[in-house]
Amino acid sequence: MENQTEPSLQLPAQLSTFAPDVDWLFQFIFWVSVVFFVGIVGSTLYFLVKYRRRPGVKAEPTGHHNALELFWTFSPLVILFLMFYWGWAGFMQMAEAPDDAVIIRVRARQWAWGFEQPNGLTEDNEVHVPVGVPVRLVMSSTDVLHSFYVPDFRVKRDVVPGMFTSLWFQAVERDPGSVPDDAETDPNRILYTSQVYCAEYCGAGGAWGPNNGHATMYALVHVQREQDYRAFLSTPRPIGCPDGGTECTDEQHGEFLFGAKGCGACHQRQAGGPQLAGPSFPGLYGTQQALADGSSVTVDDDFIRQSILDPRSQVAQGFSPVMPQIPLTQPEMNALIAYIRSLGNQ
Amino acid sequence: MSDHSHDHSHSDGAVHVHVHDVSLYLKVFGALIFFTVVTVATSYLDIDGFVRPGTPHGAGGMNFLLAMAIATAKATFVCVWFMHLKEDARFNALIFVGGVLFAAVFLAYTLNDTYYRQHEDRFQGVLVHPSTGERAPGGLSDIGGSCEVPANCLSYACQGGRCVEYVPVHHEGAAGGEHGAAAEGEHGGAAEGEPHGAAAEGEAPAEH
Amino acid sequence: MATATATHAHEPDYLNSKTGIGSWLYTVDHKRLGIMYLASVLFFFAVGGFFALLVRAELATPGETIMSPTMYNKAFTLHGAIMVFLFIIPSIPGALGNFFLPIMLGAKDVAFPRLNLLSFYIYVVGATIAVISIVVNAVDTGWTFYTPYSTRTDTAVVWVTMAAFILGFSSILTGVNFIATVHKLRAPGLHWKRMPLFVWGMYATSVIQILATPVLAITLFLLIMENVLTLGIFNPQLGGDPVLFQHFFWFYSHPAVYIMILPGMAVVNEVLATFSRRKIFGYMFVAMSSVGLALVGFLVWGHHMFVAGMSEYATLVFSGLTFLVAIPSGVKIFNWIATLYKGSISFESPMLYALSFMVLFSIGGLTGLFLGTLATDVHLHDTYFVVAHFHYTMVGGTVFGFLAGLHYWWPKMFGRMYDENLARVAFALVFVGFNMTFFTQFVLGSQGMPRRYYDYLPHFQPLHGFSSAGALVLGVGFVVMAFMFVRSLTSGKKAPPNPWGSAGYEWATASPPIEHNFHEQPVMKRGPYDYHLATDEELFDGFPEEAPAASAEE
Amino acid sequence: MSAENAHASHGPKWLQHHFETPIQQFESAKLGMWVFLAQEILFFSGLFVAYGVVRIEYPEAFAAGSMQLNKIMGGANTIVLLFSSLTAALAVRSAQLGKRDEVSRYIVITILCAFAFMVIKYFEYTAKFEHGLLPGQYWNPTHLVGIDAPVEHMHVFFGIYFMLTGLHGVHVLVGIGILTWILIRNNKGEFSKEYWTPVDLAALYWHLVDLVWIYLFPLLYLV
Repeated sequence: MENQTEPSLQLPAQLSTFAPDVDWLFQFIFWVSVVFFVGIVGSTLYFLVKYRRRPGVKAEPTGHHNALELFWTFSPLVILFLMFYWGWAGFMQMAEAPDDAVIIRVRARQWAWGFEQPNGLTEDNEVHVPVGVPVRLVMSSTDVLHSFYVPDFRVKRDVVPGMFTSLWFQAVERDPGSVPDDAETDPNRILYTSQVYCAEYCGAGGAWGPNNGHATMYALVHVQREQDYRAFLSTPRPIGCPDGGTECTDEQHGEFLFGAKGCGACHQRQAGGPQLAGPSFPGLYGTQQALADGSSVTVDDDFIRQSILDPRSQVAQGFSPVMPQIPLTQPEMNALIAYIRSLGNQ
Repeated sequence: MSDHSHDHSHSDGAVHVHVHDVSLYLKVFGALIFFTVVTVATSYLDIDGFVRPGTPHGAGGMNFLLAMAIATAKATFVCVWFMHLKEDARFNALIFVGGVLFAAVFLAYTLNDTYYRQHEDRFQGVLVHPSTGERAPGGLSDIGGSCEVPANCLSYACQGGRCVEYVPVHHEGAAGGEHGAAAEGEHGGAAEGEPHGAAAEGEAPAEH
Repeated sequence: MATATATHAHEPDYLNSKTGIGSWLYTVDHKRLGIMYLASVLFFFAVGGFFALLVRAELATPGETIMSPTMYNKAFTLHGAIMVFLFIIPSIPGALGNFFLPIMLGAKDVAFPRLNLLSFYIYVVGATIAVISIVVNAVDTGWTFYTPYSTRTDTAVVWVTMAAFILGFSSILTGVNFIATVHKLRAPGLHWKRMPLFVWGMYATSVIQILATPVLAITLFLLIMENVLTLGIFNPQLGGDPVLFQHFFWFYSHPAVYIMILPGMAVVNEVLATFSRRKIFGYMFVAMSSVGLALVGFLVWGHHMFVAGMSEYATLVFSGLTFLVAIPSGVKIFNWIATLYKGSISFESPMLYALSFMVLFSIGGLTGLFLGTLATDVHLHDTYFVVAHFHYTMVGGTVFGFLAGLHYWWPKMFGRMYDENLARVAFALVFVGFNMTFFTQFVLGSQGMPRRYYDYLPHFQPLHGFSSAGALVLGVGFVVMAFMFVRSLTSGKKAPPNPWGSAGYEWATASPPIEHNFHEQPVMKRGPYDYHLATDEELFDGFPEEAPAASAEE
Repeated sequence: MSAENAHASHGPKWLQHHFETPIQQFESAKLGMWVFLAQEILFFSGLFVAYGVVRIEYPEAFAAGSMQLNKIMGGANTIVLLFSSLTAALAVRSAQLGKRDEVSRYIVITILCAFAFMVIKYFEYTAKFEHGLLPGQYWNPTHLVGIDAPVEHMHVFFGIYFMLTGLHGVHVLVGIGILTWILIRNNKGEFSKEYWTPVDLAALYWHLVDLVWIYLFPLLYLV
């Protein structure tokens, strides 16, 4: 079936191979419903007008009509069975990924998505996928239930802590032919970007902001030509900077990471802002921190590193040991430490 | 209206029941004790090994089935005689059996889901990643305690009490060191993050 | 059936037979308990509605509008939990059922009047704990209390689940009472095939309350213990299975939606029959469809979990069985339409609510097809489409049914009429406001707007704004209605025993009924909808003493 | 009877005003009780489902956990409960015959058995507490039978064990209360050959407590 690549009034754009089938079924049910609804409301209105109370006209006693009863009891079963069967067939298609699918590992946490490409490349809150190739996501959550939902692809699957769940899709081109087949390979060329939502309620942080609650646990799927995607995987990634650039100091890179990794969900970085679930950072660096076990320690680079590597080893007094371990490369670790240090000097 | 009180059979409106002999109750009690002794005795027998030699004790489910069959027999005795379902209104028996039936539906469907979760897709609903052996994070807490992070360890993962160099794909990044209410007690379960899900209870003997 | 109102006109009614606060607090009279339930559920309806308005106000614009995300999460959770546990579930059975079920059966009271009082006080205790919990720290888990979020949040989950746990027992005891009453206290001549369909609906509801609510109790008990003792059954961090919690929860909560909708349908039967002067078409089919819904409703709970990580076999079974639920619902709708055929239809406010029930419930039911179908459910699950769907069944269904019943039986309960014109204005506002609020949400959902979102992307703004405006209209409608009812209590015209000219049994007693409902044990000689067998005196819609014909005392 | 007036003389004083005849009251009460028992089954069913699911997920932990329980104590408790069920049934029989003293005697024996059950349960619980065989974060095994080291997820077994036996124990305590109340009413002479419904209902409840244990015992202790 042809993909409708622009959103309609009812449904989002059809950008995966599942979408046309799902939408066809949606439309089928929709029109069946419309027919039934018009029938129900139409006949009701007709009777209401025709048999409205008139002086001297009595209601006719109700008779029996078992054949009619049996007819409307059992005849809808045919349509219902069709819906069930088509729905199930479509669902089974979604349930069984092809063996050759590109496997991307997804780690959900409150309130950010981490993606790991097959070659180990990690991305935060965005993921690059090839067009026209089946992609399987193997998903896990470190804390509570989440749900990975891409309306454009018509896929959704809960992400459950303590077990793996999986979904797959095959993205289609939005605008076939817009990029010629012989166009040069470009790791930065993106055909289109689709929105990822978290569809299972997962709480909220104290302050409102990006990646700070169920409602802002967004991510983006960047769809690329396969050769561009391959190139993207093998190209070293520039570091992220707050202004979207690729050149910046360690502190600025750390600031970017602080947002991208969702640290702000628990750690306050505005001086004078409300206390969140974890220690606030302004003015923290260099002070003595009392620990839950009664000892105390100076907040220095080593302490911060230790706390990120193994969050439960040195829990600050008055806080719960709720911090997850978050994967960082060595440069990222250094950048974050530099950023936290810079906050401490404010 | 068969169950209605204004029925002809009770025209005087008084309650009439048939009173059983004491000996009946004693016989039922004797049977219950007999079954109890049998079920305890059979629990020492290795029926699975007897039916299919080589099966570990309890693994074949035969002991389980036998014990449940005996329990059901005992329950039937209690219901029919002690609770007088035999001569009580049929509808009361129906209510009771109906209750059991709905409990059975609840049990059957839920077990069906648990049992078949990864049958269609080996990545679906599994606790251990089928390709990498990674244990799903967010699950049973790491009881290995905290890592002594050596100064030269610049990677991020603390697994089973050791600081492990982070190697993508083959090791779980965010595994281990879970948190939340569970973490406060730091008990239970095995060290997490061991490849291929080896439930390495022995890794953390100090806790027990 | 024997009506003796005229000859005993001076016996005090149930409201005046005893006085003093103690006569209410210790009453075992099902009618007084019904009134006390009514007052309680209406109070919580107002509280739940207040939270709903807060939620819609926050969503009127993107970003932070009037409250913080944590406040918002608490607001929508409290809206859901209060509406479900404190309003909808006890509304029709507790208030209207308690009042009218024994009267319709020609009984003096329910089978276990003291149990009935106990059940009310359990409700009061549960409600009190719920209110305390709001003061303590509220709760932000959503009314579904999914683990492991509910084992991790620092809000008052234990308090709220404790409240719901206790409220469950109130529901169970009411169910026990109704089942025994229906079986054993029917008046002579009132055999099963003559039983009012409202009673059939209550009976089916009670069956579900008995079989499903205990599972809620054990679920919430285990959840409380999971929080207090760290059991490791539901909490994955201790080796538990979060999907198992969902099984537990929905084993109750899916049947619970039939606890909510069946009473609504039950009321609509009575109202449709009365205002079209006709027996409900296919009486036995309608009665059996209630029982059928009650039983099949137990087999489909998994359709809340299609994408939750359940096995494919389970989705297959649950989806297949889910479609069976459409059958009894459809049977009811078709039979109601057939009831109108060749009737003599008038359009007082109860009938307006009953007719809009048919329309709105049809929308709610038909959109359920999208959600029962596996492939489309994957897209629509946990979006606003679901929100709209269940509001069309729960509000468009149950609340409209409840309002139909409230308008219909108001004169009987309080002995006073209300201002019909004002009632119609309120109806129009509620009907329009409801559709503005929730029809929009179908579109939002199918476009991919997930539910329980504090914020949304800019392109959803127009629809969200429109929906919030609708909520305002809906709120105004309810305020008008409240005003109308209060005015009826203070200055309403005195109501005759049978203001609608109904053939139903409950209209044969005085308005309001006397303490023991009937002066003499009634004997049912015709069905409650047999208009062609009823005498003119029975159908007379004024005071019997004003009746033109001489009293036709049997 | 249709003409019978509600306010006229209304039979014996134990016949409540809204019932017409003793049999109507008796049958209503019985029906209500059975409905309540059905509710109890569904209440316990949740625990059995949890048991089943966790057992499928962690069979080794269940085998190891079961080994820690004392079959002798469990068996003794089974026999105590079965005996109390017998005396409860005999109490009903005596009530049907209107023998008030016998009813009291049987109920006293039933209550004593219930206490015996709770005492044995107390010793079992104390042992588990001492050995640290507790759910979740309190899990701290110091003494294990039949295995060298704790099996992973064993604490979940004890979570379920304490929930099942604990809720059952609560039912036993409630049963003691109900039986005591029946005993007091019996001694006051409220029951007779014509009216013994409350004795019957209390016994029905007590048999249900027994029924649940009949399944708990093999599930937890034996298999």
